[in-house]
Amino acid sequence: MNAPPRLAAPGTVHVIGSDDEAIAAAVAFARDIAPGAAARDRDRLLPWEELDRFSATGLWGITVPRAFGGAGVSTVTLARVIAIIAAADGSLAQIPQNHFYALEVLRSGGTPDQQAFFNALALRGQRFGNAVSEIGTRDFSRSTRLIREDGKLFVQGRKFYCTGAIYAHVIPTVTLDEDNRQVMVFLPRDSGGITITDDWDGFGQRVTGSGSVSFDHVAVNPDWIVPFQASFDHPSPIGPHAQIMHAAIDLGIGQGAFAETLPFIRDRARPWLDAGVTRAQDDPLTIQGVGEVAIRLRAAEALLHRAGHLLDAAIREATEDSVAQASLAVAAARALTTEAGLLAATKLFELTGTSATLGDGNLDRYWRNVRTHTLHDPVRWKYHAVGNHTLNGVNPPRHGAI
Amino acid sequence: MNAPPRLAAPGTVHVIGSDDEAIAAAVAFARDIAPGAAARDRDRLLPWEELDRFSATGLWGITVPRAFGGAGVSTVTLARVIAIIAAADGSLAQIPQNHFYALEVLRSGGTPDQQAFFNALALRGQRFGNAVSEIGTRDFSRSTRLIREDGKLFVQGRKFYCTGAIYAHVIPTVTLDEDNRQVMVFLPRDSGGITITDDWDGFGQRVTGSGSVSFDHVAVNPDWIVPFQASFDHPSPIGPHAQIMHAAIDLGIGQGAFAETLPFIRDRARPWLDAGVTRAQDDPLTIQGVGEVAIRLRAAEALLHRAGHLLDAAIREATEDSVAQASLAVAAARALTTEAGLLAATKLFELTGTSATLGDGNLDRYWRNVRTHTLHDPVRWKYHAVGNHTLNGVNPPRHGAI
Amino acid sequence: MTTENRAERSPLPPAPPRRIATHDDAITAARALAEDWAQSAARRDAERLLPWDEIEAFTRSGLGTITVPKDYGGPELSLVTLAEVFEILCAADSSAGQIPQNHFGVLRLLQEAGTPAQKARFFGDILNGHRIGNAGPEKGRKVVTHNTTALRLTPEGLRLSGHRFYSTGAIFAHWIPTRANDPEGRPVQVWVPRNALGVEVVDDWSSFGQRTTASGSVIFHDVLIESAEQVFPIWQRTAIPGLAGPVSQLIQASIDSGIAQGALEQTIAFVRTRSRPWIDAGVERAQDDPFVIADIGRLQIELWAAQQVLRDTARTLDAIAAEPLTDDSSARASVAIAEAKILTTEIALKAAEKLFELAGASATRSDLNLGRIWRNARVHTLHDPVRWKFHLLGNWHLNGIQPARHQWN
Amino acid sequence: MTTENRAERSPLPPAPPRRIATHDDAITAARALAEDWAQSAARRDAERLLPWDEIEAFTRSGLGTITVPKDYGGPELSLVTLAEVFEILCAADSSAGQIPQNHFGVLRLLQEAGTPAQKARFFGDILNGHRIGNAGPEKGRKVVTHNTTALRLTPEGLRLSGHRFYSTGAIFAHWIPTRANDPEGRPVQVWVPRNALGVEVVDDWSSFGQRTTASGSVIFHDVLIESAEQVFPIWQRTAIPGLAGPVSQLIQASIDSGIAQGALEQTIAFVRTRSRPWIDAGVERAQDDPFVIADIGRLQIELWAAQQVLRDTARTLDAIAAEPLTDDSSARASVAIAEAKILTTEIALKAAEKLFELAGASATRSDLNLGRIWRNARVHTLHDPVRWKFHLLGNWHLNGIQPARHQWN
Repeated sequence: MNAPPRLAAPGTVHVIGSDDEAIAAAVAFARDIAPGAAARDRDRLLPWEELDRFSATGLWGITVPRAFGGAGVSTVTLARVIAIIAAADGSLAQIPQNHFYALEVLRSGGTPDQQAFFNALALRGQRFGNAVSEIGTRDFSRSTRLIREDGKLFVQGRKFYCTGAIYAHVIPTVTLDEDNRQVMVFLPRDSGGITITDDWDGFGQRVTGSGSVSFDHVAVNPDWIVPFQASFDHPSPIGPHAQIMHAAIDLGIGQGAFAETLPFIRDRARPWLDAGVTRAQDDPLTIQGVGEVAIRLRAAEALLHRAGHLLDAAIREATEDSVAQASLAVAAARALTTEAGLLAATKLFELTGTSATLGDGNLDRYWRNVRTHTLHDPVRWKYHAVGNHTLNGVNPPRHGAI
Repeated sequence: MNAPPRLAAPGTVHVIGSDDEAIAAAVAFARDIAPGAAARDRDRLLPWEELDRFSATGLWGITVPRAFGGAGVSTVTLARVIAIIAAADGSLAQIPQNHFYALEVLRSGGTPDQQAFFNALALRGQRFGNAVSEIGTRDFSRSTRLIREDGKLFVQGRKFYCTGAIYAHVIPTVTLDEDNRQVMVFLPRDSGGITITDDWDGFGQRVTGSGSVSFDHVAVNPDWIVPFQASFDHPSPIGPHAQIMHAAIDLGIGQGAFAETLPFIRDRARPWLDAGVTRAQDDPLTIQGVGEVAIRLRAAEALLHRAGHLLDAAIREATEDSVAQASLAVAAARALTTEAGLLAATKLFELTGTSATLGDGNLDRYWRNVRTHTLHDPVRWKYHAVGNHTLNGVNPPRHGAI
Repeated sequence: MTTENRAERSPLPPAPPRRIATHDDAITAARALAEDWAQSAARRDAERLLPWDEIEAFTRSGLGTITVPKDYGGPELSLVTLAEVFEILCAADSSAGQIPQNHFGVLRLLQEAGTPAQKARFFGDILNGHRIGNAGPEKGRKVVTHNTTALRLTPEGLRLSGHRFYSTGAIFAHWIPTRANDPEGRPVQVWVPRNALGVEVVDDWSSFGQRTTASGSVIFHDVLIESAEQVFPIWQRTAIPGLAGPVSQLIQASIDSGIAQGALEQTIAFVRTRSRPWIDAGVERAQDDPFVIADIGRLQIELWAAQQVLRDTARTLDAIAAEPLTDDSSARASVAIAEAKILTTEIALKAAEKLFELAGASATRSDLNLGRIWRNARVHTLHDPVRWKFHLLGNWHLNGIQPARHQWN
Repeated sequence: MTTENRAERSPLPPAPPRRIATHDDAITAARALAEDWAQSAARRDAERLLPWDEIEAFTRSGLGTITVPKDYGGPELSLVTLAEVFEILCAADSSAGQIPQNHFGVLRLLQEAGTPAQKARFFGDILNGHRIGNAGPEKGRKVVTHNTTALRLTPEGLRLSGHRFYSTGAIFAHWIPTRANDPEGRPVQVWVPRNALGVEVVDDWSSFGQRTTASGSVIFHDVLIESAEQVFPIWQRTAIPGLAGPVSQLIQASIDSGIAQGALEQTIAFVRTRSRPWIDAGVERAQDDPFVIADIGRLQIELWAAQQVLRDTARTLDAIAAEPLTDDSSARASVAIAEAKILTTEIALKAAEKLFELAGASATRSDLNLGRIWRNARVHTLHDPVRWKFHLLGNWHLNGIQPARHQWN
């Protein structure tokens, strides 16, 4: 299952200028990709062409700061964009997650030159792949390292769950440097020694290409090393920034499932005997059930937007308190987007019936996608993090997964 | 708030001969006491006369083994009897809890002579009061002690939350003996040095008389000391036996609330505008809501009966495994009786409307009673106990509150 | 708890209140009141003491004027502000805090349905310190809009008769608006002075919750209605999109949000200072029990969601109110407030019930009277049945059906 | 996943199975099958391999005979036994385990509606190793009882035409009963031999769950019905209280109970051997995370409740079946099974969904194909809408309304 060598150089890329334009572009792109989502999932067709169109929309550049020629959209907008795309195709919404993550690391720790350089790449359609730290492993110490030989630097190691790497032009990788400090090394995809294997075989988010990447003595350009350790030593919005994208994906998948539910009830579902109605959409208990799903999605969405606002505040000024508030708000959003996403995806069937499980609709992909993606890190500890702050005034742990 | 000296010697007491007779007696007694429950709660009228009638039914003797002239009813029957009474009056159902507890301690640890003696008292209508250990206190070591002076034994100490003591003829008390082993000392209510204070002012279970008892140099009859330590050192059904009565009370209160809900909807509730019906009982969402409460009560009841069967097995043969199974089954029952009891008590209003909150109905007593009584020990740890066994094969702790 | 009491006290004569000009003024004033009310809320509930001083202080603070339009001399603060004021007050004392609800609900109707003369007169009254109560729906088993209260034409003018219930605030009010049928049988709203001859306000509110709201009877014994200005032809309103229903519901949801916030605060305070740790947790302090922590986290998360949706709803209503109302925008307002209503109802009930589970049995003792919080949450959330809000949302999303236009949507 | 396949294999000719005489015999036989099925269930689902060998083994084991009445030579085991057999089989493989559902449902109808001759003949067939499938409800948007399948009278006798769907078990069956309208337009059940001329069984079941049940189409092309014994006048049954509906539902609930049990077992096995601990838990092993433990506890508690109510229901049905059926007892049976249905549905879905949350992301990998458990739970619990079971219970308790008498109650 080696990655097919499909990666093309970026074509012409639109530059998005505002938050509104970003939303409109997302809506248009979502409409474009929605029809093919079922088939891509079913046949595990990697979305190469869709990604090139995605890049061309300019949406991969929306977080580039205005100073570097981007729209510098708010985190609320970023979350909305991701949710809109996730409603159409959960996998396509997850693929840029690490791209935006890398840009945020860059914003937070890069030199002005690095920021100028890599932001320009992003605006030109270069996709950045994986870099997420492997929080939660028993072996928390990194096995991927930066080594020096004859005065030159190389990366050696192996990473798993590398969402997006397969589709990336540049692969930012978190490693330990010679002083055991974490750095993010940006590596051109075509560097010698990089092997990308598409070995992701989970039942959901099937075409994210979340495989493994091995680095065998990969040469490093010293200018392409961005310090990363500071984000664990000082309050940094990088953790909640990564997490809010997860929340947006889960909400979006749930919204997509809900959007599938309604026309199916209206146009295809069978009324139930005991309801005494001739159309499924007139069943009072079905109507109430639709309302139940709607309100859970609404509550989750409200927390997502709330988190976006607090995260924007933390990005404007990162203090112990502002980052903690953002982390907690994002944790809260993760909790309710997980619940609402799953609910919408399972109620899709309860409110329609067996016929929705048949044939080519492949409607179970919503549940498979949201179930898989919500497992990124365990939501049960989000309640604890929030409670420990509310009850005991304890700020959340600073390990990057909250 | 000293206890009024109302305690009368027992009158004529019926002896119940079978499980069926016990159920029938409970139903009849529940019917007797139900009409006064609202007023007793509202005006905090201690149920002295009701208790004398309760004793006269013979229901306080139903666990006396057949060998000692009782019906030796099953634990399922005992739980059902308690639930039936709790549906009519939560306080009256809780008052005998420690009486049955004392009889179970006696069965488990008493000498044949002690068993014969105290069981005979119970059949003659003597009520036993409080003895529950104070599990969960920071200071787990007992402050109530047996002391010896001039070769004679005395009890010295003070206890709280002494449900039933105020109404008891005999007050069994758990103390530490001279060897620091736990014993249960049976003390006549009129012993010199016993002071019972009705200082229970919780908002629920208001007339249980769950006050405090102080023992000031109270003389002890050595024949009235029953060993108790063994029940912590060896598998014993005493813990789950105490707990199942709590579960029965909570289920019963919930069932009582549900039983109030139905006629109120039918006879007094107002139909809601949007339902487009002329009678409240035809609102489809109300009907569904009634079904929701019904099924939660049913599930809780099933677990209560299941626990009763497993507890009977553990009583027949107390092994590490049989007691663990009984404890876990009772813990499960506590979990669902808590949830269902609370649900029924709050839905009573949601399914009827504001008019159910008005006037002399005093219908909030169901919620106040079940909310208060379910706090006996924290239900959140029941899930943990069950999960730790299912997942890790760990038997529940043996501290008497599970 | 005797329930048939005449009011033992009357409202003070109206006097011009302090001036509130901005959102921050309003919040500051609300916080000051809340701090005071919180001290005595438990006792007022326990002894069923009507919050006369508290309501007079509310009026003096100027908070009663905050929605008066600028055109009529008021600060015309937003519904966002109004909602937050109710949340703050009701976290401290939801009974006292509920009392002004009809004041603002009626003012919204005045704004939508009043003639310029009516607006000038009545908004002027408000700026001069008048309070508005209402005479609520009649008791009984008919649907809640059933009405036997009626105006009849007499030689001296219109006279009003009827027996109303659920009259939150009437006892404290200077004006008591009531729904009635006009001589042609059409529904109108009639504003009756509290001290008019034949107005009887009875403190017969006997509910176990919101005990000091005095939400009981108002009886009109052939009350002479002196001026046609006091009569609003609301029968004309059913065909016209309005925001009176959503604004009224917004206040209800804000009350419940406040109750939830208050419940969570009490839980935290109790757990931190008075609860005992449970043996199985193996911790020294109750607040270190992982299940207690996680349960608090869940309550906090759901409360944040309810608060955020409530705030979004208030903003939506403000935006809708700023444009000419349409069938569609009025429907959207009803949908938005239904969302807030569901979430605030749920968290108020849940937080009030969980308080005791997390704090432990001693939290039921009478000293703090924490039981009032659940009783208040339970009773106030019965204002209208939340189950039909789910249906409303479902019917909107699934079938595109606009919510019925009545004062509970 | 091609979906338009003729069955590639046919049932073996019937042969007398092993003899099962007691409850314990049945449970032992079920356990033996389950142990075997569990090994290959993941692969069968992944590759959509129909469980031909498994179903033949089921029949050989004698489990197909357990409800045949003693009067007709069978062991007449209880519904308690029947329910437990389905639970055991479906915990291992709910697709294979569901296949015999209609076999037993139809036998219950035979017992209630058959003439002595019919019973002698068809029960005899069962004891000789015949399997019964069914031809299920027609597809489409009409209510589920809508029927266009019909018998017509021809010179050679009755001929049957129609296209049925949801025909679980038909592909494996020797007899395929179907609902049809008789020449007078009245509903009847017609038993059709699987190998009769004009019977076409199509493996077009394309659902994402219960994938290997082959619950697809049966098409009758003018099939000659050779004997009047093959026609059951079920139109006579609507006025007669029966247990066919409750027995059919009991089997459905048992399947879901089994799915839940299987899900919990898989969760435990995975957490204990393959899950990683989460950093915040500060524990060395995933199974020591207090929230994982408590979540497992909750699943176990709810599963116990569902299992107990299911068992109680089976006992209730056995007791009711032992007496002459009345309107009331048949209604009580429907109420009892509605209770079991709700609880088994809920825990099946919940356990299957929580499996992954507790086990972690690696449980979604393809090697174990654990995703099938949720897909099976989701699809099977759609058999009929559980929301109406709440309504059924509420209507019974509140209004004393007996459940509608149809095969889903």
